[in-house]
Amino acid sequence: MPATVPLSWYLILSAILFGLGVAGFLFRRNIITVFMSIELMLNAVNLSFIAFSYQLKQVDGNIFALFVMVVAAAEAAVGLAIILTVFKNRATLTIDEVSTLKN
Amino acid sequence: MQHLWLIPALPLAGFLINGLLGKRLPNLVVSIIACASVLASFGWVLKTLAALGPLEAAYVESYFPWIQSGTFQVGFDLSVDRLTAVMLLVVTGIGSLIHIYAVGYMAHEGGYYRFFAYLNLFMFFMLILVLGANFLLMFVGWEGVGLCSYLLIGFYILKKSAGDAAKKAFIVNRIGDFGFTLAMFLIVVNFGTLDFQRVFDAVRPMPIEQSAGLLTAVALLLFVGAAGKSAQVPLYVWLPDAMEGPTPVSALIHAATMVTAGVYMVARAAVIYQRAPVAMDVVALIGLLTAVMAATIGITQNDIKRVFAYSTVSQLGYMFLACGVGAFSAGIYHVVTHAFFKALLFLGAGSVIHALEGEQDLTRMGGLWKKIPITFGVLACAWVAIAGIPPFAGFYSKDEILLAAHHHAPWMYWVGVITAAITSFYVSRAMFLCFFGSYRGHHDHPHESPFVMWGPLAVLALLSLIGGWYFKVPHYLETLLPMQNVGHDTTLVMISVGAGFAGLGLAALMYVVKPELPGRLAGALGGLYRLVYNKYLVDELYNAVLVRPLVGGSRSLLWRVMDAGLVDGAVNGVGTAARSVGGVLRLLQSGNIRSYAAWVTLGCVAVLVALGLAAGGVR
Amino acid sequence: MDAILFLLFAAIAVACGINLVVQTHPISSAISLIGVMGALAVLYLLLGAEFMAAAQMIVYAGAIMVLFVFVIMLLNAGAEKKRNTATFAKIFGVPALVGFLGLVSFLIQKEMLPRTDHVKFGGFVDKDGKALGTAEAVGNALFTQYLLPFEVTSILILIAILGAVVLARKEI
Amino acid sequence: MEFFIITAIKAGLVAFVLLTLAAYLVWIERKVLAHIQLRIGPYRVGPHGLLQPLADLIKLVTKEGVMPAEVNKFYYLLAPFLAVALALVSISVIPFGRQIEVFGYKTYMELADVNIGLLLILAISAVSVYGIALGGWASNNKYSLLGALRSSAQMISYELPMSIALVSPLLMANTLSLREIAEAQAGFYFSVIPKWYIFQAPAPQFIAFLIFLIAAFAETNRIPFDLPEAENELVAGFHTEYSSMGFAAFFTAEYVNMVTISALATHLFLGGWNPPVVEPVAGFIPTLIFFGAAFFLFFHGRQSVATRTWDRFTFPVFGGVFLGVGAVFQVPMLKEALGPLFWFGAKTGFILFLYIWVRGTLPRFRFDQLMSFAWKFLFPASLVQLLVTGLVVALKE
Repeated sequence: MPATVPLSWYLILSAILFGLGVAGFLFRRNIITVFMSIELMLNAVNLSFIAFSYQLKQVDGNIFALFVMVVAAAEAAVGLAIILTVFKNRATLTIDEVSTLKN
Repeated sequence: MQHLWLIPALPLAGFLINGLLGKRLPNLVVSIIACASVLASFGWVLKTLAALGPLEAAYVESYFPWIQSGTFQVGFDLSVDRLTAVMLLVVTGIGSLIHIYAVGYMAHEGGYYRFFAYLNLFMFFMLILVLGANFLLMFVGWEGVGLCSYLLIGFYILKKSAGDAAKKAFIVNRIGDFGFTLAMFLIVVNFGTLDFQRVFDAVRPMPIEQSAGLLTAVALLLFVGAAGKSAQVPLYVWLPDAMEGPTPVSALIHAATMVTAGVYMVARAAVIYQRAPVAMDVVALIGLLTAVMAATIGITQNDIKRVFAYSTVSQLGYMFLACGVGAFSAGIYHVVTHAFFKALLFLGAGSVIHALEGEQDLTRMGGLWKKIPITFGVLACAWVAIAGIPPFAGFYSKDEILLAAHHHAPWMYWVGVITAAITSFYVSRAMFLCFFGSYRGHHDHPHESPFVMWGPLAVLALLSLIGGWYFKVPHYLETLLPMQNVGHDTTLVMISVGAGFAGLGLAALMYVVKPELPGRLAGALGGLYRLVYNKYLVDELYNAVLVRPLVGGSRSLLWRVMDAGLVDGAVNGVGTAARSVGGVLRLLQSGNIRSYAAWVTLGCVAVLVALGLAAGGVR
Repeated sequence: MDAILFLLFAAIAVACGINLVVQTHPISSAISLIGVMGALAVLYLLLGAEFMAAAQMIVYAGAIMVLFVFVIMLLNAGAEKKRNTATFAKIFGVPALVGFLGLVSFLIQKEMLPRTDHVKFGGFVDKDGKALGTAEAVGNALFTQYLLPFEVTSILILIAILGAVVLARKEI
Repeated sequence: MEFFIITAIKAGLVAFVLLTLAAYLVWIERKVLAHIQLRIGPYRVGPHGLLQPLADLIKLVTKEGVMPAEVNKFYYLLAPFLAVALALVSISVIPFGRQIEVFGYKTYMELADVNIGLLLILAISAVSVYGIALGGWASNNKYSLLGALRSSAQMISYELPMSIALVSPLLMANTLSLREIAEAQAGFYFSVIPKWYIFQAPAPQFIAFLIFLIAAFAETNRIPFDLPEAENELVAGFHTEYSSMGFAAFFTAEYVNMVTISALATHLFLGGWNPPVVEPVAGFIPTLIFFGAAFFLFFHGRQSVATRTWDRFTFPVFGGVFLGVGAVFQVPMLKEALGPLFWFGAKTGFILFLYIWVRGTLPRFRFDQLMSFAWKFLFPASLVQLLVTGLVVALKE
């Protein structure tokens, strides 16, 4: 049991989380869950950003992660508003049922 | 640095202000802005000329490279030489007077701000035309004034005849512009530049072409343009119709400034013409023909403005005759004097029309001299000026031209003299019909125009009286446009003056002494009279020869076959092709987001494979 | 110590992530996502990015996820029912996903592992031993070097607010 | 190793004190409310109802925990735990006093000295909404759900002005560690006005303090912002379905949150443990207060009402206790340890009293009023005052 772990473990963890996010996107039917999977992917990316930031001993990675966070916030606001509207109009949250442009 | 750009910029500013906010501004403000901008640019012209002094050589200010492709480049350059100086003074001076006049004349018209915005815009383009230091910039002004004349002829947007006249003017000018453009192409191809200085420097060493050659071609093409803009045969037909516009417009654009642009252009390109005698002869002949034709038509017209319009055409013919016989400075001289008295004639006519509340028919006037004495007085000045009575303005310039014509070919002189007689006849006729005899109209108590209108008239009257011997234009232009020294032959002068008096007398005889004579005369030579009265049926001729075939052809061939058949067919073909391809592709776009996601993932895998294995890893 | 913490919280993160995917009820997914975020925040701390850790908790877990939970509750979204559309996603998605993960981890192992150093707590310092992940450092970078992007993001947020308001209010 | 031991000891201590405090806060609140409404309040259990909290505890523990049908069991059980746990965590970074020396071992009077303490507190308080939201949702009861929705909306909305308001002290202190912030407020202007941030030049923070306080009321779901548990519209809001321990947990969480946020306000605006008057006067004030209380009690114990037979014994006893406490404050070794603690406690207690006072005074908002107040007034106001503060600080630099 080493006292410390190499940075690449963090990257692999981020990759795994990202894969989980993709999986969620692929296999879940609930729009909100899909949306949350996207958030998970963003988080994974953030992790790798910060890991690289550590590797390079520069704060830039953190800044990037911060920006990702901000964008995620904006995206969540708008996305959830869209979901609300969709639900208002179609009374469904199942992603396969909103596959047609006009109902 | 004289800041020449201010000269056109000021009217442009006026145009922008009036055009953008004029609707909200009160008429007083609008007129103040318009007149102030033009007056300011007039003042700036004076200041600039004072600062530039004798102006032996052209003074050029180049601001920025405008068009640049390879070795060919056109700069946004303005230049002033003596020719430009004369034109600048005429344009801005007469322009300001007419602006002031228009304030009174348009007082009760709708679209007041629109009118002045257009007028300012015209001033801008005209000044660009005059100041431009290369053919292209000149062409910009050229097109601009064409546009403004279109807008102003069709100013009474509700009158169909106005709209038609505007379109006619525009289309006929197109033909002329076509020639101008071709000329520019020729110049670019052969000299690689459009800059006046460079082109003329390139031309000067060239020999005089005995037969047609490059310079002849350029000169002729340029003259096509000039003919279009300056209403020469065969493109003069638009100018009489242009009288549909408000009278100040007729005075400013269709008498004083724009229509003389052609003359200015020919004079500007004098270096080229002097080396293309063939073209010179063509110019002279066309000019002469125009002069005669328009003058004869002028005799028979009854609409006062039309009479003056035809007189303008024939005077323009004179100017081209001057250029054609090599007396360019005489042509410009006539441009100046003509600007004075023709503007005055039109404005006076406007004043008369204003007094009669829009009555333009000579047969319904008469005996007005005691009703509107001031107008009669100023018009009388213009009358003597145009009739060529010494020592008034018209006499000097016409005299110069005729002498030059005689020196070139005596028969031209004689034709010119006859035309002069006709000119003086029809102007006198108009004057007699308008002011003498008994009042034939049924509109009672005509009223004199306000000061704001007859003030400018007075100034112009003074100019057309003394302008001739006061402004020695040919002497001023000597260095720029040398004219072969023609001996001052007194007999010839006497003859032309006599012709002027003869025309006047004949008119007096026919329209004052025995008013029934004209009717009998017309009856006697009926066919000829009718032909002339109908303007030699030129419009009808053009209609039959050009317009109908064009319309028919475009209807049958261009529309049915080309457009409907080929173009639409191609478009529809593309459409159907895209539709069929899309029909296949849309299977991909199921609208099922998760399958999209799957595709994206596949793409990522592909990228990674490319990155990691093919490219040998992230480096 | 670092290794233990990393393994612990990595395990938590992965477990929560799997839970997010397998749970059928959105609330459960949301909660597990919050768990992931918390674990990640701790990992950020291990990486020395303490400000980011706090921001992660405040912004992500505290604001965004609350929004999600709020919407889920508002729409009263129930567990999703088994329906087998989009078989395409299953057919292509699984192999693609597996390939993706495999490739990425392979690449990381092949490329990164030799060139990355070990993570020590408090090792995130610049040359003269000044801590980098602190609010001070981040703030400095944010308001000097990255000022323009920062302002632009503020505009983005503004637009997002407007969009959300419009979407949520009017009947589309 | 001893670090862990010390930490464990401190944690135990703090947890015990805090929970007791929370319990007695309930008693105090009931008493104060009662007297505001001209009632007596709890009186039966123990002298002047002093043992009431204990009784409540016993009652809550021994009661049957009802698990309604149709609830989502996992979250139903998770929610109160989450609430109380988060509430207790956030206190851990709040210092109570200066560095002290116990048996030659130096330590700070706080559980964890993290240099981003403030951010941590914010993070915890941001997450602590889940306890309420989940509880309300899991109860599968429309009132609870409404309460949960309200609380999540309300807590997010009021978190903004609160955070912005507490940024301005940070601007002046230029650090995130609460201890340094407190230390930065030591000292006096002309030895009269304490240099607390609420008074400190160049930008006195009255407005920020006010905004913070209002937002804090909303964050802790207290009157006048207690919409999530508005009893006369939502029965009991998010904890309608909870009984016994679950209820107790929510209850405790609420009061612990109150304590935490009051402590935070004390640190940020009221100068932490710095006394309001110069030394050495400050050193004697606690003693004087306690002695005064003691004599008060002795006096009342002497001539007490006939119906209150117990007072004849209890009052002098407490008076003696107070005397002892007051004396302890003069013991040189403990002095510098206890003094700050006293002042800190006093200020926190004052803000807690404010809570109760407001509850006794103000009516409840309507929900739309609550939201529009947050977004249309409080948020812009906080922004403006932050702007002003930043400007002044920048100009001072």
